[in-house]
Amino acid sequence: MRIISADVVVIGGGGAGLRAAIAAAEADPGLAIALISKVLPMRSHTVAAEGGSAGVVRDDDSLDNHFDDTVTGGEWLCDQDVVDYFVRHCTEEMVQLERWGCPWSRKPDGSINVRFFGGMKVQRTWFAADKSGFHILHTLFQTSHKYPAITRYDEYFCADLIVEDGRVRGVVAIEIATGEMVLFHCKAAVLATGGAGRVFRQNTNAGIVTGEGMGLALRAGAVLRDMEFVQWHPTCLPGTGILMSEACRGEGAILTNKDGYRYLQDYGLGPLDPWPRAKAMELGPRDRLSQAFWHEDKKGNTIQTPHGSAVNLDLRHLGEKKILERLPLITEAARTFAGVDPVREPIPVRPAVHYTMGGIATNVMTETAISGLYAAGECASVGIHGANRLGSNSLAEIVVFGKVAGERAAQYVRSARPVSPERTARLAEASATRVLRLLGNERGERLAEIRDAMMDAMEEGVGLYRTEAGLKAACRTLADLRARYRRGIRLDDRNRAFNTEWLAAIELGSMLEVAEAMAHAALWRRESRGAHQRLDATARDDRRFLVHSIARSGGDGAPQIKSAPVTITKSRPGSRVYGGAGAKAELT
Amino acid sequence: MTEVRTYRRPMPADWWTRNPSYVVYMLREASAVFFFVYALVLLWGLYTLTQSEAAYDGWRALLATPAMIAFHAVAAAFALLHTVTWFMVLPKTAPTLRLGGRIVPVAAVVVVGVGASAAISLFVYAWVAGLLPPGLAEAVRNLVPPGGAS
Amino acid sequence: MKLKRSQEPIFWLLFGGGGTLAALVGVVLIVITGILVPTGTLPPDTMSYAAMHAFAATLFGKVAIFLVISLLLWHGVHRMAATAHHVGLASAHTAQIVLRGFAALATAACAYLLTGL
Amino acid sequence: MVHMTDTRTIRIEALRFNPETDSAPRLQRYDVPFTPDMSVLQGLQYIKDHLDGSLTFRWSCRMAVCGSCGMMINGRPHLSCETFLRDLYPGPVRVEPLDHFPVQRDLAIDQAGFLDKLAAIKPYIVSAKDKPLSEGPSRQTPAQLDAYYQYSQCINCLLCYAACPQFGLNPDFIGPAALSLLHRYNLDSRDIGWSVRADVANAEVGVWECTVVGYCSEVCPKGVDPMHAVNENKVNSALDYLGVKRLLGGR
Ligand SMILES: Cc1cc2nc3c(=O)[nH]c(=O)nc-3n(C[C@H](O)[C@H](O)[C@H](O)COP(=O)(O)OP(=O)(O)OC[C@H]3O[C@@H](n4cnc5c(N)ncnc54)[C@H](O)[C@@H]3O)c2cc1C
Ligand code: SF4
Ligand code: F3S
Ligand code: FES
Repeated sequence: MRIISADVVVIGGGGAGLRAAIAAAEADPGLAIALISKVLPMRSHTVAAEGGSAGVVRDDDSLDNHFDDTVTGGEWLCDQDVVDYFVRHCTEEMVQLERWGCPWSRKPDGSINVRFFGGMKVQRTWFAADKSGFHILHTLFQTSHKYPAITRYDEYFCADLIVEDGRVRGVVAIEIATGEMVLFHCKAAVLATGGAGRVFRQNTNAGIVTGEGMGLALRAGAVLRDMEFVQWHPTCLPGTGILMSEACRGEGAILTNKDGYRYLQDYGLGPLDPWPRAKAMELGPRDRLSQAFWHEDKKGNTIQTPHGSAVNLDLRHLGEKKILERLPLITEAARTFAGVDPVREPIPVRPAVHYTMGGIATNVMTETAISGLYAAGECASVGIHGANRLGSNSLAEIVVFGKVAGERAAQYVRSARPVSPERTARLAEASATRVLRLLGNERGERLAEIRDAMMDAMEEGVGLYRTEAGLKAACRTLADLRARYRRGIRLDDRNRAFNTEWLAAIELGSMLEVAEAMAHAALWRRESRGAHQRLDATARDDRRFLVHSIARSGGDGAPQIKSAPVTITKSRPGSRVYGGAGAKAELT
Repeated sequence: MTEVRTYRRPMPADWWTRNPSYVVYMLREASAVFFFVYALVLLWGLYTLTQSEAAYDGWRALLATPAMIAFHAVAAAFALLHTVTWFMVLPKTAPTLRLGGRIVPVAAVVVVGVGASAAISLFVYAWVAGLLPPGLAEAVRNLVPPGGAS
Repeated sequence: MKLKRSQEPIFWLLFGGGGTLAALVGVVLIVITGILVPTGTLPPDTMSYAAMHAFAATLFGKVAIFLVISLLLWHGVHRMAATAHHVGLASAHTAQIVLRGFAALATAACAYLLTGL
Repeated sequence: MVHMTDTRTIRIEALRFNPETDSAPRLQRYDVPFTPDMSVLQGLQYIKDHLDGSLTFRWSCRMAVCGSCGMMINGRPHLSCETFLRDLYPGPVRVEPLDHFPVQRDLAIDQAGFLDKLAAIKPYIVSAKDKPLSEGPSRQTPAQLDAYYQYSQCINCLLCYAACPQFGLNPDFIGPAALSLLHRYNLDSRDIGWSVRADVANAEVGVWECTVVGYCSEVCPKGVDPMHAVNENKVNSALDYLGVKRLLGGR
């Protein structure tokens, strides 16, 4: 096994990982920072984000507004101390990105332009056309070249964390090109591995969004929080799940059912006029819009496509000029992947899994339960999203908390005690053996079979609307799939060099564990809140469930679910209303 | 460290036949050969001009052979290809041209460039053939004193 | 990464000058001197010994002849060197040395001949 | 409208190379059922899931923005996620690794060279003075943004390198994408410009290696027009060579 020594290892080269590595390098240019990513950093999923990133800049906006929109959007399951920290640091990070060259869209006078996103009182979303994530990621990646302290290990697949006495000691990875096992000795590690949307079939996520960071952390003894909260994005192409950004609706697109009727007015998001209006109709939050779709579908008001039912996302009234200028990527994607020209026809869309609100539990300083281990970005649950993430908060999250994680890790290195590398190496060998064993199976099932069965179980039992019976069935299926996985997968590919089948098999192990945590947490939460909707418990139950769920690994068995308190500072739980009712509620 | 073994595919000498875009490129580049030979033909003419009238007439007789006329016909065709492609590439060497906020399309540049070339050609032809309008002819005579090109 | 400054700009400017000249007058010159005059389509004394002598005696004539011949040569060798490399006849470097050397000689010869007229 | 559920079969011929067992690449054929909405990438995923788990290729976003999935499809560089099997019917469809790059395995090429070149062009803003963040965002008018915006669209998919024979002949050529990014930063009103990256542009392997083949711009899926970036910088480099770049308003 090859051995590399570093002070800080950052796992993940997406927005959060890059921001963490840069922050660590700026905090202490003398550190050896290893940035590990299973794909080239610019291939990370952050690249696909379209709409934009939140940061208060307008005179008519305020930090309190951002705070309220976030906490209300998350149905009071947010940790308010963390939200407070978050909203106070977003704008600064947006300016930082601007300094580093991010081509934010501008007003004619050269100042920053902001747009509306669902669930916002005032426009606050910084955007770079509809390629915001792309520009943020490339800006961060390219800027990272300025820091000699950062050594990149591109296309290294992290397979395990080595933890001794509750402290992180090393990271076991596979150099993909050669298949060689590598041990990174480290004093601190930052997990920035992104979400887990790929455990569902219809999703907007890139192929790499398989939740390994969560799996690694869970196995190493950290805990996952709020895993039952999975965000469905209401406007995705049927089949591929390719996202038609919320920016469409921010720019004025409307949603109609098969009769051309703007059905959202029937689901507490109306009235129709005046339009456009913040937090009403199409500018309502994602969970409500996705849920409205589900009901329209049940009423038979949707259009049928070969990949399931859909409704119409109509941009035509915006006019060709505005569509092409503000939504070039959407236009291109709709034309290519749906064969629809948004200038002339409405785009068929349906909800698909988009974002993992839950993740590795951390405090506001991004510390996990393991000392020296930090987590940031979509893989983490730092506490700002609660039961439903506000659009454009997660791009802000990856930079705000990516930075915190990098700085904290750099600081931790200074206090870390020396350790015996032999013991770490022994543990690493054991972990490598486990990983290599997957290559040798002579008998077993095809990888795709187990993966497909997992996705079906999740769509079926852990979907937009959940029931006790459905969730129990999903839990059983997942337990069974994990047992089948342990019994063995037979790979066609037994080579070491660039064996992507092998990597997919390792990923599948994590995906099953993460899926199981989602299903069990959802089963535990007998209420409906935000993105978690139970048909057998349709009301929110603050008395019993104004708490986080915590999932701890149960080894080969089911994860254990417990609760943990939510930090509430200034915003008392109230009712979460949008549309006309929302405006009234705000006045009182 | 395990070495990353890769395979480097050879680049065969006929790579440019595998793709129409490359063939067009090679044709464009081939125009250079014709300009090169043409310049040498002229240089040879200049040399004979410094020698004697007989030598020079010998050169002119050579030009009148079918082979040489055929060569020039082909060369003219390539020169035309050069003119068009030259104006296609020219805007790429300058900052993006914008008129009233809109990017000027390459086709427009080509039309203007080829138009300019046609105008100059017409002028040269008229001059050589003695077809210039009197005023213009006078101006040219002042610029290029008697003997001129015709 | 080792970066060595290229001496290409100077040759590229010659290439570009020649290319522009060729684009503007290439066709018409070739048609006149190579087709119309030899086939007798234009008056027979158009390129007569006397006429050309007189033309080459003027400053304008000298400059015009020099520019046409030398710039077309420099233009030609620039692309020919690349093509020779493309089709595997020679390395880019060798092709450049040979062809540019030739162009330099021919340019000198042209200048020399013109001074004699 | 075509019925997205119609299933037909198409043959995909993939170039295979396994560094552990092969000394040279070979072709392997697969018959793949497809529906009209399936991309070449989805065809390959079908093979990997159902026919041959060892077929190796890169992909991620499957929406033409991450730049992972470039390959030669019937001899031309394409993003396989936005190339549709229906348009290639009846086939066969030949998929090969991107031209001019060393092959790591099957359709996966070695990208390390490009990453070094990207690092060499200093792909970040170099500003005259550090303004504290508290001063808020710098101003950049839409016109100043437009000046470089097109060159900031590069997704590093490397199709342009596969299109460029000059890169094929000289792997050290900095190449179309890296030079476009060089230009992108030089043109940014927040950057001090040309002088920072002049050594790369001026180098033998810099802009001067380009012979204006122009195919790079033809295949670029994002309209970057790398040919323009490279050739505009020939003028800049020539002016620099003559020592007049600064006089003529070069930043
Ligand atoms: C289509 C789409 C549009 C979106 N639009 C918006 C938007 O407009 N606004 C907004 O705020 N949010 C948006 N989001 C959400 C947001 O983009 C993501 O939450 C965010 O980019 C996640 O960033 P990250 O750095 O945490 O993870 P990623 O960008 O996913 O990066 C994960 C990194 O971890 C690495 N990695 C993972 N596992 C391993 C392993 N085992 N070994 C080594 N490396 C590993 C990967 O290689 C990758 O580099 C959108 C999401 C999607 C899907
Ligand atoms: S310039 Fe175009 S073709 Fe080249 S890497 Fe960038 S996006 Fe791809
Ligand atoms: S294809 Fe290559 S030669 Fe130049 S114009 Fe493009 S870089
Ligand atoms: S998979 Fe991302 S560009 Fe094709």
